[in-house]
Amino acid sequence: MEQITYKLPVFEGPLDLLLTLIAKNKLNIYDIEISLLLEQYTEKIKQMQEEQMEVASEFLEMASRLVYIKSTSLLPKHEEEAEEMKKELTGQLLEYQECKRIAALMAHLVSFDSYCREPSKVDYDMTYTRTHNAIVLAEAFVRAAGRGKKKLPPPAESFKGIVARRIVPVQSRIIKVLRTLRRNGKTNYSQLFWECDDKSELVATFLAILELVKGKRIRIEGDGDDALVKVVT
Amino acid sequence: MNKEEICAAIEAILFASGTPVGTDRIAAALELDTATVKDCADELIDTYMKRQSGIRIIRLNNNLQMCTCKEYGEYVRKVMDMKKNTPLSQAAMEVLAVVAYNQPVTKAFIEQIRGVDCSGVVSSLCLKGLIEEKGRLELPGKPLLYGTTDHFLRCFGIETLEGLPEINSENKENKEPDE
Amino acid sequence: MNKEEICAAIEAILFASGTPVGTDRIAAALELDTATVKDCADELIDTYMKRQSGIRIIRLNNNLQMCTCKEYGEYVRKVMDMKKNTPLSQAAMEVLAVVAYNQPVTKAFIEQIRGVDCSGVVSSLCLKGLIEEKGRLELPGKPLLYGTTDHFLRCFGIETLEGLPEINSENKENKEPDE
Repeated sequence: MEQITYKLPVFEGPLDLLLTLIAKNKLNIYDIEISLLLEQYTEKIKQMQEEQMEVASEFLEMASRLVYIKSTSLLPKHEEEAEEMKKELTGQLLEYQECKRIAALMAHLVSFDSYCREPSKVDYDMTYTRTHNAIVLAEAFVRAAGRGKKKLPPPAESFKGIVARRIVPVQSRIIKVLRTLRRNGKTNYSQLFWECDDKSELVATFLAILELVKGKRIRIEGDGDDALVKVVT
Repeated sequence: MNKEEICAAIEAILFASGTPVGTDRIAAALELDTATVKDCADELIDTYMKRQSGIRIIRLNNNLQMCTCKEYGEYVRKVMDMKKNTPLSQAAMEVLAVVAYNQPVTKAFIEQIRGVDCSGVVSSLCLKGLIEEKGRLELPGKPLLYGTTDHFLRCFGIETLEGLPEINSENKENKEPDE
Repeated sequence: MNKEEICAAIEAILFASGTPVGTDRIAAALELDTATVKDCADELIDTYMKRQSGIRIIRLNNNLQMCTCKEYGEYVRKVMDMKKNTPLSQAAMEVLAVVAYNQPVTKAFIEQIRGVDCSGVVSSLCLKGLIEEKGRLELPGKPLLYGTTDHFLRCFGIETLEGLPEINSENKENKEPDE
């Protein structure tokens, strides 16, 4: 390990390496000579590979970026585009340079020699002690409901179908069916389902009808839309 | 190392460890003999007594320990309780509101309304005594049901759940969360 | 409660809580106004400085915390059998710098500036308690946001983020990594 670091300084990343090369060659960071930089950069990468160092993919990415800038600048009518890319790279380099500068300054400040202590053990009483005006609850409810569902207001029932899967007792539908039949002893089969609000109610009504048929309390005559439900007398 | 520095070092050590520390261990760390450490510790104990500090150093056999003076125990407790009793976060308030207006409700119900996970908030509200378990729902998985407590009513200054403010559409339009 | 007692109470509170405590919280516990607590705290901080104690009281944002003086760190470590904290690597320092000056930031932002992956560094800084998660960004993928902690301020010996070295404003204009 030591041998490697002796021969090659470790770079924090491609930007770090580029800054080093720029400094070494006294290049103008605001107008980088891409060809020269690219040459030295690839040289360095090659060297790193020869040293059996793991070259992070970011380094290779930067190499291809430099190649791209260089080739674009060689194309006629693309000088502007190449300039843009160079500017972008300059911006990034300046930014990283500043980051390095600040990091170095911060390194002078840092110390891990000051210690604090663990909090004393106390048996906490977790009961909430603050008081609020109840209106905040109404506001919070509106906020909460507004987030989950776009539509306001959200009556509690509107969620029941989604979450709680309202369960409709078959018993209640049996009573309902019998009540409907009480009037004139017969009714249209499909009419029994008209008043159902949701799936649970439909299913419960259907089960109720089956129950009643099984118990020989009602009889179904006909089929399709004309099917009639009659009370067995 | 002069006497003052030794005293300061002992202070730092006792403060950081919190638990009783043997004078011999301190002596070893400072590379001094135990007698010197004991002398300095005596002086330190004295200083703390004299300047009416809220902290004092006590001797337990051959150990030293730093602790708070009893007189201030009440304040210490108050502050530490408070740390656990920060005002309800917006998320907590929302969960509480959903529970209050729809109780008894399952966690799934609350999550459905708010659109985010709320396990942490629910258990913290339980700990705070604002909501509690109210049986289970007769559904696969038998999810727990939650409702508000009497303590909740007290905290919000209402007598019964009927006292909850009505949710009207006006409220909804000009919602001012932090009013 | 006279000034001395207030100071003593603050001492006791800071000692017992260990973690940073807000002056407002102390004020509430002592049933005093925040200004009085701040005054007394200032005095207390001074007293600790003057008498060359091994402990000191520091300000972190609007919090107060009691901790040991750097000078005695070695002895504290020896007694408590702690390993010396390894110094921060250059990579760690750079990541910290980016987080400190731009918080809250995403990992992608840090990587943009440094040009290299930083997952390992970020999680190790989190473990060290120097940075922490600060919610998520409302963007596809909901990336985590990071910011510095009070512990960070303490380790860098500053009261607020304003205490950090000044950034070169010329460069500042150029930096729009998320453009």
